[in-house]
Amino acid sequence: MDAFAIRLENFEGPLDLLLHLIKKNEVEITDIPMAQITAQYLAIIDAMQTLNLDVAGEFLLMAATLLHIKSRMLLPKTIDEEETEEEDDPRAELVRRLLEYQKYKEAAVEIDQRPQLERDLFARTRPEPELSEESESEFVAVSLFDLVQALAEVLRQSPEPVAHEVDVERLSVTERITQVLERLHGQESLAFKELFPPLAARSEVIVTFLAMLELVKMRLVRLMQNQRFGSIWLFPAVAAEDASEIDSQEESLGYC
Amino acid sequence: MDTADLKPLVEALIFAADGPVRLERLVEVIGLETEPVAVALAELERDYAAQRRGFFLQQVAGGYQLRTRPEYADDLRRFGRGRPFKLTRPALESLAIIAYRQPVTRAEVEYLRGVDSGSVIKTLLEKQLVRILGKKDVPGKPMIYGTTRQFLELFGLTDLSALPTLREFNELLPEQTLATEGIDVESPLLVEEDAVDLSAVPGEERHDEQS
Amino acid sequence: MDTADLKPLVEALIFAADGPVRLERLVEVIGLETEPVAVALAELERDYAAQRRGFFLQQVAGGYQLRTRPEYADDLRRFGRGRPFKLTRPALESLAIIAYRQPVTRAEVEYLRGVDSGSVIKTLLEKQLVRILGKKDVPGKPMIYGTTRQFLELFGLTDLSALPTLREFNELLPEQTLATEGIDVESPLLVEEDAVDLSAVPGEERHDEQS
Repeated sequence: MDAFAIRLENFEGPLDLLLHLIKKNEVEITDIPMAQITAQYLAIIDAMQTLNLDVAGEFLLMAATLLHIKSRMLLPKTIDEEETEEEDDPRAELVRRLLEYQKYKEAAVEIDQRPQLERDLFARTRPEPELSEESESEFVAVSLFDLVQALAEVLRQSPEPVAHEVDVERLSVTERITQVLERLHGQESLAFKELFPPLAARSEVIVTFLAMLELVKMRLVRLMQNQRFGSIWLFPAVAAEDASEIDSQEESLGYC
Repeated sequence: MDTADLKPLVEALIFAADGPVRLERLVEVIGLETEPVAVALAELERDYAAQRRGFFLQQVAGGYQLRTRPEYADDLRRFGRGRPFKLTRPALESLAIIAYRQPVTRAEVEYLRGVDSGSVIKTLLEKQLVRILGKKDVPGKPMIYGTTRQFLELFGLTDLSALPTLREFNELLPEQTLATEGIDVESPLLVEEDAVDLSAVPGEERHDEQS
Repeated sequence: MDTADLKPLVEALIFAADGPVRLERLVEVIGLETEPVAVALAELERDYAAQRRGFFLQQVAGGYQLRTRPEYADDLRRFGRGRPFKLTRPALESLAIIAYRQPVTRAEVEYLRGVDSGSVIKTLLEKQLVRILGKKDVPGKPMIYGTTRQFLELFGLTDLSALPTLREFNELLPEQTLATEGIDVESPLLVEEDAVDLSAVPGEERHDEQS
């Protein structure tokens, strides 16, 4: 057969390819001629490998399975085994899997043929102003996947944990607070990025960050972020006398 | 308030909503008994089916939503609407397996398809057609997946029992192709001509009972 | 195409549009002369005025738009208020951190997010998705936070161990590797037992789910 007429990427996987071969050979799925089908299957895989095309592991695994079934069918049967031929047919599991796979392949086609929203049917996209008045537009729906993804994104962007460095850097945090305040003096705002040179050492970023947190805690600085992942901006916050209230705050930032 | 007064109010609420609206929600907002609201809704649905209009009232995901008729899909696409989900064959197959067999693990999907399905499941999660239902109480505690409300909305299904019946085969079927190009204008509208059985307004999705 | 055919098509286009639709745009999409489209539009407008419906065809900003009738404004506002519970992106991020790293202080949340999170945590407390577990036994005695039973219900989790681990999440995403440094990817919970002063939570059990 012409192996080149078949392209592996046209098949979902080995089960799909096998279904195709069984159809093409017009044989019964419940009585697959293993030698014939296995030979054709292997010829296709070989052809692909000769062409240096990547053959996914699943296709190779199925090749091994087919060879195994074929060899088991060559073994002589005892009389007992013939009586229970149905269950002992080495092909039984493969046939079951093929029929099961075909069932869902068919169901996928049927589902796809249903009138689909935004393909065949259209609903309104613009909510009524009467409705949106009540809720902020930034609201998003949440799923468990969203939750994990949110965490993953935070972690991807966040610096490494520094729990053990805090004490070591205590002094320089205090120094850095003074420096930040000096930089901020007389300015309307300051980008967090501007607080250190490009390629600043990791410890320097951390110290600056801690200084910033301290300043927030002391209410000397407010932090704003443009958008979700926009850059962070520092704003000189309230009058100095407000800072005296800090001790009465029940919450602490935990960096003292 | 009689049915003639209720119908336009129900219609306004469904029109303004940003998704399918359940009967219970309509009853709650309108502040009347279920019965008159259900009657108004059923009449509205009948009106839409009988009149020649650009859109119709579809029962979907346990609620009601106005949607354009499928015969106008081409015009609407020309109009610039239409951001169809590009579902590939692997995605559709995995989605079908998850829809019919939920709650299902990734390993089960992969066994049935015979191929690694991690990235396909991730795509389905991102498109919010599939969600994590929790973990299976077996060694290794694998995650289990099920379909979402968005899945029902996308394919215009009232609930999971409205999925096409899975056929059991003992033989091979002729080759089928996916209807991803163009639309099937022949396909009937999903409007049920008979009066709606409102007592059957579906509850939650099937997996809730299974968990 | 006669007016009877054009009317539902024009209606479908206006229905699905993002904003008011001009006559010229309709003509362009439908691909006919201006005259028949204008006639269909005028008839549609007359129909809406004559029929008792929840919405009507309004001429605004040089175009046509379907709008709900003003007399239903109160009902619509009531409808909008009771919409399903949703979380903002910052709230979701903070909730994720608290869920996975509990017991956690506000400073830790802010450190990871890189932004002030006080008001977000307050919102989560108000929505009862997060609760105060006690105070951390370190200088300053900062409050420590954890998730609530309502959190589990919102995400359909039986207990905290049903949270997907980052490793499981990563396995679905072969093309990306996440910054999991310092995070125990095996376990969804990062409970530092010794760091928590449990005696500071009188009468309150910590999550039974954690044991």
